[in-house]
Amino acid sequence: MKEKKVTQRKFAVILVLSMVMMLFAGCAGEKKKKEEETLLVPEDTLLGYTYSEVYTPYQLSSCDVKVEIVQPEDSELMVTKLLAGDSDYDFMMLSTDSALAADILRTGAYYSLNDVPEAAGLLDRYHDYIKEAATAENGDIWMIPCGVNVSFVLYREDVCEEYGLDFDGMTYTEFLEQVEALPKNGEHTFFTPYGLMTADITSKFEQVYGYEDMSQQETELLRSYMEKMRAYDVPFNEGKWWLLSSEKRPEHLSDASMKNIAFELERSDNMSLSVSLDYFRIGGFRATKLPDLEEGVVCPSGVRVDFIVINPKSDKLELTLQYVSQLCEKLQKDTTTAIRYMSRGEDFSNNVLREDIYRLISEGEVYSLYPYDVVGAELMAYREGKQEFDVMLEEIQRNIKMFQEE
Amino acid sequence: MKKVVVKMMLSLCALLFLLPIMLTVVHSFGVQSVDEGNFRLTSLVPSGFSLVGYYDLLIEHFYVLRNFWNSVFYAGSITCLNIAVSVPAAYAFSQARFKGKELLFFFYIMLMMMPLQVTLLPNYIGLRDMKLLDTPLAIVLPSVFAPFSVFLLTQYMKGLEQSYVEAALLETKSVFRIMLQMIVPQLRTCILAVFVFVFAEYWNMVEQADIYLRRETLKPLSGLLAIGEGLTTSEVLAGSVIFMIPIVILYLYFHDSLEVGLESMKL
Amino acid sequence: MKRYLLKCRLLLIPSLAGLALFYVLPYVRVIYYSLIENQFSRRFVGLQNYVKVFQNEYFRLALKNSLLLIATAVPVLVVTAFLLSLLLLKMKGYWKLLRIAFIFPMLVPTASVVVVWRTLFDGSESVWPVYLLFIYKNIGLLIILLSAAFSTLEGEVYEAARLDGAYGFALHRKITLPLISPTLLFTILIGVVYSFKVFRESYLYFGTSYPPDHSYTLQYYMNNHFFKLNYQNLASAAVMTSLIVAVIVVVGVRLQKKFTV
Amino acid sequence: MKTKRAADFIFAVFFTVMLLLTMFAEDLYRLTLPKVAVEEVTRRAFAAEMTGKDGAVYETWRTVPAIPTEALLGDYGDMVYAVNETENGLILVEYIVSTGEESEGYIEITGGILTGTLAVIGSDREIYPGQQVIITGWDESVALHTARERGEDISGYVQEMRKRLLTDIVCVVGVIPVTVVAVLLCNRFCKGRWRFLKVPALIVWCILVCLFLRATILLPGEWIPEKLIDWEGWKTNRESFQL
Repeated sequence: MKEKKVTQRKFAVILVLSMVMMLFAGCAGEKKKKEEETLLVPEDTLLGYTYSEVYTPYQLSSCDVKVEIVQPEDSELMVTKLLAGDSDYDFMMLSTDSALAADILRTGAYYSLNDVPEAAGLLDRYHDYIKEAATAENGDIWMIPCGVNVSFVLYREDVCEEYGLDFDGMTYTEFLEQVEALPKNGEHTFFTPYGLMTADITSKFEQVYGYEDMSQQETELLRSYMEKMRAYDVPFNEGKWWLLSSEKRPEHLSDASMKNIAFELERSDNMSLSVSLDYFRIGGFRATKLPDLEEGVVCPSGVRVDFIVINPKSDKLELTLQYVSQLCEKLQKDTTTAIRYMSRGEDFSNNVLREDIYRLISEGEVYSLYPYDVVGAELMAYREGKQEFDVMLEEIQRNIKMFQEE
Repeated sequence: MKKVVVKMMLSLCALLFLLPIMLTVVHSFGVQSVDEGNFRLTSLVPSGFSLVGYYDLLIEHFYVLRNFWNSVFYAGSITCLNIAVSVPAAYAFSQARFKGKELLFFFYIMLMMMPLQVTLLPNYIGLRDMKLLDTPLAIVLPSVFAPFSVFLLTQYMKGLEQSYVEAALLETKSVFRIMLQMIVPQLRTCILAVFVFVFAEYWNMVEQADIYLRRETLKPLSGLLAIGEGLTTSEVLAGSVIFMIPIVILYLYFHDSLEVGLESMKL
Repeated sequence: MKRYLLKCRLLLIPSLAGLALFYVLPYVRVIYYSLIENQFSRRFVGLQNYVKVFQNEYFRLALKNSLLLIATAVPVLVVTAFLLSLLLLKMKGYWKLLRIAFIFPMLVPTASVVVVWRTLFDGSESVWPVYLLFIYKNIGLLIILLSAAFSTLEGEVYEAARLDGAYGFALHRKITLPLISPTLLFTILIGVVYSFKVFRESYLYFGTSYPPDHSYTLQYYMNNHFFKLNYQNLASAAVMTSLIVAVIVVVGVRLQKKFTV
Repeated sequence: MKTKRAADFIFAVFFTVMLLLTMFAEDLYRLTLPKVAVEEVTRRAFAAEMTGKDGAVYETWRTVPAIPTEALLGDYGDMVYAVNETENGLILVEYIVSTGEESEGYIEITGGILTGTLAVIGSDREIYPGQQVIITGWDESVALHTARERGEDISGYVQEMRKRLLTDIVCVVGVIPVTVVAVLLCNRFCKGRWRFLKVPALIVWCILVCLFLRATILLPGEWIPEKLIDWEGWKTNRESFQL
């Protein structure tokens, strides 16, 4: 019997030891005090940027309701909160290209804002394709669009004239021919994140041809583009951008280096449209639609809309609705931030670049992407040379079929 | 002659089973031996020797050590409480006679079969309503009442004859004394086996830690060692090696009492 | 004796209470969720979800794969565990330590096993890497349980058998098998339980939630629907799996009753 | 029985190591961070002329934010490293500043950096923006590195560093005989009934030794030479020692 006693004593020692550690851990946890009038917004870092970045200006100036950013780590926790019907958060900020947005609409995990008059008033101000995206089939207003994002080709007019580059209404083949014809290391920087273009090409193919019934001819076209992109798709830090002049793109764009950028495929997020995109300040830049796939096939540029969706089970519902109506009022009269790009009948004659972007957005259409596992992962595998093109295509078609019919 | 062949075959099998563990231990000391991109070892033979994995894990991310102690506490307390709850229940199942016993036992097996993933969300809702979320209890309570060890211990207790119980009934009336004095020493090896098994299961738990806990200081180390938690794969290898040692110690204790138990076999 | 038996029932209370709160209640919730139309509208819809799930081609594929895994991998696992623990019993002195080699895999965390598996079996198109991973991970557990079961058998039975001249496999088939058949039954049941738990390893091994068709098990189906916010498919699939498992258990218990002496 | 003794041994070693690591990992990590000397950007008085109403030139002073000239780095001489307080420690940040007139070792700042930020004037190794750093002021490793950076004579520092290293070695070597004595004492007293005290006694002794070493070697302080454990600093300084 003695021997058993020794082992038990040993385990008792560890247990006491770790309990002491646990007490230390337990009490170290901070106790959040629950103020009455703060609204809680879960911010999922995977879904892109945060509510606070977009909406702190509004927060300070107008609405008297305080908003606090709550931190669930990843989308699995967000999905659990949605499914479990948690009431400890009040609304969520998502973007239309994430699969979670489509699921929320389909399952009805939103609080319909029909009875908030300002919401309807705000939606009338938007372009009609954004208005449609914000109303569900049964006519409920399920979200409040509050940010927009579009990809475009950004080029300096004078430099491109010098090299005879013409970016209006071009197709990918023309774009690539022009890029190849440029001098290898002239003193201008032609910066093109090809990785972004590969993703754009595949989503355009999906928009125009759809992955299921791609004919042999289209697959050949897609293969040629992807092959080219892979050849140029050199990661940033390796500095082997034969297109670039000797110095790499510096970490932060100081004014000096901005002047000699010839063209850049820029994916502008909502923030940059209104505040920090340096290109506006320097001037001399123009924006145009991303190249089309083929001669006759013109497809509008994809626009990603960021929106707020109210948690139907939130315990501070009236406060949230009051905040949302104040917010809609504010947005309706807003003339400073990105809302102007989403509203009809705005004029940007003072700045040519803003006017181009406004035209792109007004003729755009809301696009949504498949989850990363479905298309993105296969695309990445192909770009890193780990998978053949045909294998990647089959895999993508199989994943899409499985995703839809599961 | 047959004995030698058996020994050879067994040691070959043992080597095969030990190969992955050897690879893990050896590569946790290797230099750039892990191809981060597609989560694979670059080559079977490690190149060079460096403690960079351990240095990163233990010194660079020193907060991981708190999670180690959390793991020790969770696995330790869950196992002890689980055994404390399951032994009486198994004893009752094997000894007591009441109408619905078979049905109840079948129900235990059914609940045991339910994969964890299914009951994650309802448990999340239950814990949220009990205000237990994001506290150590969220992990400990549901696991303490796992029907699995009750099922195992009942199967072991089925082999006991009734004669022991009648003999014990002459002296004492209290059920607990009978159980503790007579039955438990008999099944010492089996209870230790279940102890090792339950400890190993809750030592490597990942799903519960992800969903029920949000504060980093409360998460067990097994939660961090899963992929996608911010640790590089070489750190995960080093962490796995450190994470294996406590259970190996536990198993060594069990191995001893198992040998004692098997002595009586004298096959 | 009567009062003693009555008191034994009280021993069950703590385990039952905990079980009710943390296992029965969630199971009832899952059944309730499988009968409503949608997590948010909570309209009662009855068996429509089950029909929809069963008609789904991918659910049938997942079911086929899961049953195949149970049908092939679990028997292989139980047989190897039984043989290994028997052979290990015979070892004397240092050879006894060989048992640790088989117990080790159970102790290794999932992440490192998957890293090794992806190095050894990268890009093989068959289903066997996952089966081998399943066997590798669970053999230690079964060996522990079987060895513990052997330790409860008394030595005298074997003395008597040896006197009658029984040896080798005849001895085992006639004496060991019936004696520990309750343990054998629950090793099979544990194998089935753990065939559901192998999802985490196979998810990490394939790295995507859309694995090749041959290893698309029920867990993948449930996980994908969890992320698509329709919890109803997950709930109904789960209830159907538990019914199938109940059938396996009932058949197992019946068989075990027939075998034991 | 053999495995039991082996299990006991592994158990004792493993949990002691983990316990010690839990106590000292943070200090070790602090030690390996780059050390910097900083100076706050304050307003200094610069001589200036001012012409009065009657056209005569007066000597006056104007106070402007200024930093030591050696804080200016980068190829255009307009880059300054500063330390920025964040929740996980002090992070190095890079500012682009525009400079004005320079006098007695200080240079006027006309823009890019605010008063009150801590500008880095010396560090003990190459540092990059985004790194976590600790402020130790002008201890010998920082002085040595900045001196070598500017090509000044570093022999004085080297002598001092060597003296410090000797005291390190004495501390570490000194501990061994004391431990041997302690173990002997422990064996003599933990006999018979007190046998189980042996393992806890050893663990307590290990902790005491580590506390002593931590005080003597790990903690960066005035006379405490931490060269022995500082792998990073050790490698970079070794060439200057020609050890």
